[in-house]
Amino acid sequence: MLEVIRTIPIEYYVYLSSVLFCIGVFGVLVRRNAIVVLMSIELMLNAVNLLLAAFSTYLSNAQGQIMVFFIMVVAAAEAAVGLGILVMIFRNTKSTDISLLDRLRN
Amino acid sequence: MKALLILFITAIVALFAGLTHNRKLLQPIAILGTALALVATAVDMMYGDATGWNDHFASMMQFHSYGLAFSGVVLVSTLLIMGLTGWGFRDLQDTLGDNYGLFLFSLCGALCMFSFTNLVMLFLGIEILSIPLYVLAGSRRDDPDSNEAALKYFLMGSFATGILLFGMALIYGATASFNVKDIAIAIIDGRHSVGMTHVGIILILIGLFFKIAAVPFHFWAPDVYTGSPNLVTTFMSTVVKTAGIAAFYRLFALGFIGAIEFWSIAVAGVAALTMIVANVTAIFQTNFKRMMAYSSISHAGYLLLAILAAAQPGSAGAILLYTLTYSIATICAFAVYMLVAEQNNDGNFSAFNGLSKKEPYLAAAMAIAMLSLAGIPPTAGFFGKYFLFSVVFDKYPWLVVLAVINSAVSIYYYFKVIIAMYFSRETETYEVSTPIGFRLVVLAGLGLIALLTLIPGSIYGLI
Amino acid sequence: MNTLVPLIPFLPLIGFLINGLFGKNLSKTVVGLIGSGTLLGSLLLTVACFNQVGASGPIQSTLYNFMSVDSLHINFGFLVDQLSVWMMLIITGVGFLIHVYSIGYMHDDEGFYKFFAYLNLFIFSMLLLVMGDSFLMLFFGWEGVGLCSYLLIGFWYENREYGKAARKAFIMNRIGDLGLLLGMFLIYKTFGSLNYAEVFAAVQTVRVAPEVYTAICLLLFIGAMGKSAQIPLYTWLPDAMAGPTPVSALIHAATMVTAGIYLVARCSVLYNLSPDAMHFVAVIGLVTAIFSALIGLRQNDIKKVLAYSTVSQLGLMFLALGMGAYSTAIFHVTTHAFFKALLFLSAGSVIHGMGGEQDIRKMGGLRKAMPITFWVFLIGTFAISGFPFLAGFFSKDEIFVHAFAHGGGMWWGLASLSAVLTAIYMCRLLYVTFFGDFRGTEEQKHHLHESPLVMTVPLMILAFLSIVGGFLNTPHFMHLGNPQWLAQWFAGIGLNNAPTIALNELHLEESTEWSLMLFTTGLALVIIAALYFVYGNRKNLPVSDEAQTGPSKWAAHKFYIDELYDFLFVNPIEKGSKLLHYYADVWAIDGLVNGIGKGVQTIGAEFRKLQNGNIEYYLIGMVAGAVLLLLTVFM
Amino acid sequence: MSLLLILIPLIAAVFLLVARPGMGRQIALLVTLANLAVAAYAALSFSPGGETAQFQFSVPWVPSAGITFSLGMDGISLLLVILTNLLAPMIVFSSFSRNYDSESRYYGLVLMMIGALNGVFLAQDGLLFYVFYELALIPIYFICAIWGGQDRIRITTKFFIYTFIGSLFMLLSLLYVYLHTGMTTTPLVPGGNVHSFLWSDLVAVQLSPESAWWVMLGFFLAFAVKMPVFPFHTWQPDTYTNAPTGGTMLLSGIMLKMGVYGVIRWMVPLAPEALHVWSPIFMSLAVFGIVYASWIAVKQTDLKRLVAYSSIAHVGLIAAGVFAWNKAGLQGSMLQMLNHGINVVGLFFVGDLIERRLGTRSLSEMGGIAKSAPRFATLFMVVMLGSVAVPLTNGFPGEFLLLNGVWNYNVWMGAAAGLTIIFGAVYMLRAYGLAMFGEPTAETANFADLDQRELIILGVIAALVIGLGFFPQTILGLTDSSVTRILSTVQF
Amino acid sequence: MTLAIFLTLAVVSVIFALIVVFTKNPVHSVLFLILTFFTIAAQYVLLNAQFLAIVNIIVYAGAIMVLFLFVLMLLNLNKETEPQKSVGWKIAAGIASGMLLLTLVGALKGTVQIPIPAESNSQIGLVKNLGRVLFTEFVVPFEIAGILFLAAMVGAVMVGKRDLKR
Repeated sequence: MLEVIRTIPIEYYVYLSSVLFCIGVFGVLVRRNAIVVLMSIELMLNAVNLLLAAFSTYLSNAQGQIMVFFIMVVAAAEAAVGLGILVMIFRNTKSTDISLLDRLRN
Repeated sequence: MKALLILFITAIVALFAGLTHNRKLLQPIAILGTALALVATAVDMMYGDATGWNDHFASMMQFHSYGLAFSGVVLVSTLLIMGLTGWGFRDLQDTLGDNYGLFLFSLCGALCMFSFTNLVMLFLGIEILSIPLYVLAGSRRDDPDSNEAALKYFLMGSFATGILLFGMALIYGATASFNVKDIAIAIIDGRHSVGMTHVGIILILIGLFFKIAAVPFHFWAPDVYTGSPNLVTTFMSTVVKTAGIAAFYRLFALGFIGAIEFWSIAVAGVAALTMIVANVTAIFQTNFKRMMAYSSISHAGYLLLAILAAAQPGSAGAILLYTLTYSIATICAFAVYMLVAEQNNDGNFSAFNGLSKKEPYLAAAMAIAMLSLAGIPPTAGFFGKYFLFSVVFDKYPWLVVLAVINSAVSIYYYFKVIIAMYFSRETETYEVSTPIGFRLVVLAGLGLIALLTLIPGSIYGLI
Repeated sequence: MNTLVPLIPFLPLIGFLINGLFGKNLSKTVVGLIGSGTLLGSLLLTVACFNQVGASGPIQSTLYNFMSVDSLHINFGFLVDQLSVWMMLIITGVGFLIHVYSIGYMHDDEGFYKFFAYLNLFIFSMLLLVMGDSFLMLFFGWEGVGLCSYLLIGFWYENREYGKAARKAFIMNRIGDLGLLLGMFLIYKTFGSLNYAEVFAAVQTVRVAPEVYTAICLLLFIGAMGKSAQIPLYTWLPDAMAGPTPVSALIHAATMVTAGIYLVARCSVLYNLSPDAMHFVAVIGLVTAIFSALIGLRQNDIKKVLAYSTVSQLGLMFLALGMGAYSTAIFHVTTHAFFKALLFLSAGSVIHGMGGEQDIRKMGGLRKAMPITFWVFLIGTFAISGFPFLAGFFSKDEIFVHAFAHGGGMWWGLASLSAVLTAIYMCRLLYVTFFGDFRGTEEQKHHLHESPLVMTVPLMILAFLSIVGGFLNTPHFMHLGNPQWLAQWFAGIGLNNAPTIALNELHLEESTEWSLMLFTTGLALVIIAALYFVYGNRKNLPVSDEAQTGPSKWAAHKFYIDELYDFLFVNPIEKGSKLLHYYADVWAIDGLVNGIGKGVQTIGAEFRKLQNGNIEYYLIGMVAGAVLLLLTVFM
Repeated sequence: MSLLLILIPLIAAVFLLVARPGMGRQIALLVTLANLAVAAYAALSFSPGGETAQFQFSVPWVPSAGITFSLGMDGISLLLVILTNLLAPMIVFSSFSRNYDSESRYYGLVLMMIGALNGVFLAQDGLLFYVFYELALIPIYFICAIWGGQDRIRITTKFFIYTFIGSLFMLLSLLYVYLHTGMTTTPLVPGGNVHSFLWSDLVAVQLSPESAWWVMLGFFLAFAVKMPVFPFHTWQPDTYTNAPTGGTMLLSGIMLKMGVYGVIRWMVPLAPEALHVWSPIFMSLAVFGIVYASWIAVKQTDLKRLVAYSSIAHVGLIAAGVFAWNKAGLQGSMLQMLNHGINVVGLFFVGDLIERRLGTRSLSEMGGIAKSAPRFATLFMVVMLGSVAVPLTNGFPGEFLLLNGVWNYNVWMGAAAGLTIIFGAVYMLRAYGLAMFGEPTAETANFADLDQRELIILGVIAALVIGLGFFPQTILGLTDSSVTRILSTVQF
Repeated sequence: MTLAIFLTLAVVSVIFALIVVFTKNPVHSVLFLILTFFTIAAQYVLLNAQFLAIVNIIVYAGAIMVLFLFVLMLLNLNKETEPQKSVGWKIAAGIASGMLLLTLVGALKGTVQIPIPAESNSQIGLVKNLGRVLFTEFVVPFEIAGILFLAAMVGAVMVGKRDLKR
């Protein structure tokens, strides 16, 4: 029995990751630079990873950590594609400011 | 699984064929691959064992009538869409192979979403479906609209993914498993921490609501639909919608059925909101594509009704029939729209003025498609709506009344097209030339609609 | 015989079809012959019927089952009993004469064939009315004659005024018809049938509250009011004079307008059970008689005068009915048919001679120009004024006697007042028209001529009838001829034995009756004489309507009743129609419907603003939605 | 036989719409005549006293949901089938007078409509009924919106949505009753036992009063809009005025009978438990509508609009007779549905004829036509009398029975409804007078009299007006036993 | 002791995360995000998921963040040029995410009790174990992830391509 499990209630991990997750959300909402927004999303994903890892340890069940791998996979893929799109847009508009994107509306 | 493999291989073949210089082959390859996948699905459907839970794929996926049937729906849709690509991709020659490849990849994702038995597979499926679409939305790289669509879709999509994942993590924590079956058992037996389950369910709901574009998670849809290339929009509004709702139903009917009392509140509310907002907003659109975007949102609203009836028998069949009729009608409509709009660079309803005189058959096809989308008897769309309403009427009469009123409202905007085509006396001067591919697709689409009108039961009773 | 009975109405129908369909291509003589010939045929058949009825009671004849809905079985069948056969005689007889007359009168009209077609159609409907064996059959004829009068009043349709008059007649009749219809419903509801025989049989067995009988009788009477031009539904009859004169004679004097009398007489069984209704009928009749006579005093259109006199005579008939003196009423119907037809036709002859002029102030001294017409008109006038031993003398006198017996002095006084007034305006008419010297234009004087034989012969026949008609039913106390013959004839079907008041139980001393008769007769003679000195010579002619003052002005303007009706009913309905259309229908209801659509669109415009293309808004919207959904966890 | 009535026109319609042959009108006329022949044969071989529906045709449609493609006719259906197929040739034939562009399309749509209408009257299955009910809406929408008048698009769209909303509520009601039918195991669904949409099964359902209340409301909304009953009528005058005459004839002559038929066949038998609660309201609406509409008609100057309002009044009376739900009322409504169809088609034909000659529908610009066109004047008169319900024309027996039915339901309503015979005379005679009487104007002076075709059409109509006026029993006999049977589904 | 470590790590990671969000300069954001990832990796270690910690550092801090940095440099956004949102907007965003946090925590509070097995093996976080699970139970998603990567790669290449037209 790990002393983590003994000493730290699982709630703490839940709260911590919730806080991190919401900070990420806040970042997404508040930043105008698409790249930073993307980073905030990565932060959200990490919060999820932390939670999964914690659960997997507490449940002594490996699935959680496996899931973390897949999330990393997806994060990487998304980062690649997302940055690609950013570059493409920057090429056209010379900006990564998402507030300027409102050609499509109504 | 066969279909999945066939599609994957076809995609790779298409990629390589794209590198070579004989691009003429691409469309035939894609069509052939999709057709083969369809055949494979049909074969599984007929001869594969469709009994109980089988763990052929390490309890990750399970190809039974449900998944196979929906695979059939999206494969048919894709087949029709592939028929349009020949002319639709005419100015994407440099990335032609990639385009085909990405279409097929995201189709693979859709197939995963129909047959998952594990949240991991659901998650991967959603991502495989989405990531190629982020790119495809922006596949007209020099078109700012396309770019904007891509970025909006990508940012909001990955944001939604984050929420979805948080939900999955909580569910895992609550039930100690990603396996849908175990989750279901845990919830039914009450061996789970209710709070975490409920929060998890809500967060997963949000992720899926985003995928099927339900209010208030629909904001991406109109913009992305409008900005994306027409074919991609067609694909999104048919395949993605189908995949989203099918996965939704599968997860909630298999996994979370034990908590239906809890989540049906949220779903009912969102369904009502979706129907109202989408239909009412669509009234004001002047651009056909945008109108179709809102219409697809409203259809998501109707489909959510079936989720509410997840416990009822026949609800799956209702979704199946609905998605099929909806997809076919949408594809027909978009086929005609592409011809008209891209040939005179005008996406507004006025572009259709007097089409009935110049191209009576296209006009007729469009009209029938619109009637079917509006769910007016005896078009197939009516039966879709009918079965949907009939399964949920017992539990949620007020929602059905709302849906009924909304579908009456929807007539108003669907008929704008018909009015333009048939009743407006002033006619545009452009000429419409119809490639053979489009003729075939439209014809096939009409044929299917007619068939579904005659024997809707055969689909409804399939699962 | 029974098999031949249907022929009586259908012969004129055949005439109508032939003239209506092919008349255009037939010569006027042929048309005239067909028109009158068919009618002559039914006249002869009627006579035959008359004999048989006299010999062996009523004749029943059924053609086919018109309709039967659960307990309601209506046959297209005829019932020929004493009452109906008598009416048939009047209709076919007088009708035939008028047909013949019309051949001459309408000779120069291009609508000749149409005119005869309509006349035949009218006879057909009128015969249905009196011959039908059920209330519904009666209703067929009832509305049919209304239709024909509409067609014939509007015969010269180029004139919009005539069209209006025709419409007025039809609609006023319809108002009455509604009453009749509802009455029929009530009868059906009460007695479970509409067939005379069954209903009157059921009256004996079915026991219902007397109010029901009163209701039935009043509803039926509303119908009678419309058809027989009683207050308040009388105003159409004077306007109906727009039609050709033979029409006025046939429809608006001799036959159609007496349908109301027939109806009440037919339902005597019901009326006898409801004294209130009887009383009401009597009052209406009396008031109408006096009121219209007053108006008649100051009319200068020869036909209008006759029209108002008709109204007042009908009033007298209803007075008689109101006292249960059914046979008396029918008797007066008969004599009235004779002399009023005579008067109208001779008036027609005058108008014919004057080339269409109808204003008596432009006439005068016509007796030299058209002697026959003058003499027959004279006879008619005297007959209606109650000159001894002429038709009107007997029939009216009977009515007065009943008035005295029923209501006492007051009723008798008022009734004879109306008689006095009648005498006054009729003589005024006679003298102003035929005496003094001619006041028309030159070419009128020129054109002035006696009418051809085809017109004058019927006049003479009618004149003869007006002289002898009274002897059908002489009072029992002056023992000449066959006293009370007609009364006995009707007694055969139980008319005239109303429990309340009936001739036989009438306890009047013969001396009283004599004195009453002598008084009225004397009065009539005095008036006839006196009026000659007032109007006989060329002085004090009737002045123009404008110049008139006081009561006579009111009378000349018909007491402004038409204006009153316009003010009370016509204008409100027409204005209301417009208002209802614009405000209620278009503005309110349709506005609401469209408003809902507009509302949805406005909401759409608002929702549209949410989609402002700015991704941060979308994201924050999603987060807000997420929060809302999470709140459901706490529920 | 039942199937033929539907298939002949539908197939012909598809042929006309797809192949667009040159001689569309002739084909259409032939097809309608063929249909008339079939209908006549059905009427002759129909046994009036027969139990339940005859000429049954029934195949499973969606066995897994208990939906059957089931046709058949009892007296009531037969009557309406006769009406439909009797008017169809006249409507088609009368359209010959106008030259519509792309006419094969026009006639194709008309035929489609005819087929759908037959379907509505023959359907023995709830969903089938609904499907035909809507299918009838689509062609008429196109007819009105393509060949209609000035403001056609707005008006027809409004008409479509309005009626569609109504019928959707009917669908809900049907659905509710359907979901309460007993589970019947069908050989068609192996092992599965399903609800049933068959009329016989739906009628068997016993609903609780409050649910019946809702069900009846749903039905009423659909049928009230279709008939239309006050206050759901406002789409009608505009639509009638704007539609091409053929369309107006279809709408007023046949289509609004769908509403009445629906009430008789579906609304009351399926939710009889609520009739006594609803009928006072329905009755007062209907009766009020009669007075209201005929009052408005009094001052209309547009001939078509006037006929439209008069039609609202007449249908209001029919509706009142039905809601009264007694023998006289129902039989009267049967008779009157047929007669109103004939008369209103005649009236609209007359209106169209005048409009073609003078280029106007405004009564104020007419007058004196009788002088220049006596034949026309006579036949118009006959038709007019028919709709004024003068005895011995077809209008009378029906109106008599209807008023009697309403009177039996409630004396005062009967009296109020009776006002229609006065108002009817007022506005009809006014219209006739303004149009035909008076001095001819410059235009009307050389108003051509009827040509061969018009003479045939109006002649036939006039003949029907008189004939049915003399022999109403021929019609009443057909429907008598069926009406009794329907009546027996409700016990007060 | 462990609790102390946990709390310090938690506080630090939260602070770093906040800096990531609030700092004006994108480059600083990247750097602080990397630091945040390190703290999280430390948490993994604490949770006895060493392999996860390694991978986290390698993949995230190593690969992904470098990619971000690279793009930032490429588009030279590395100065404080990023236009800021209005204060009102920031407050709105703060309220929104704050509400989200509140509802999340509020909903989860007190309900978090998970079935902790009596004897938990501390080996699950080790490569050997993870590998076994990954290649037996999770082999299908593992393969499927290949499709994902391929798709992502193709997509990235495709959007990255310069147009032939230009």
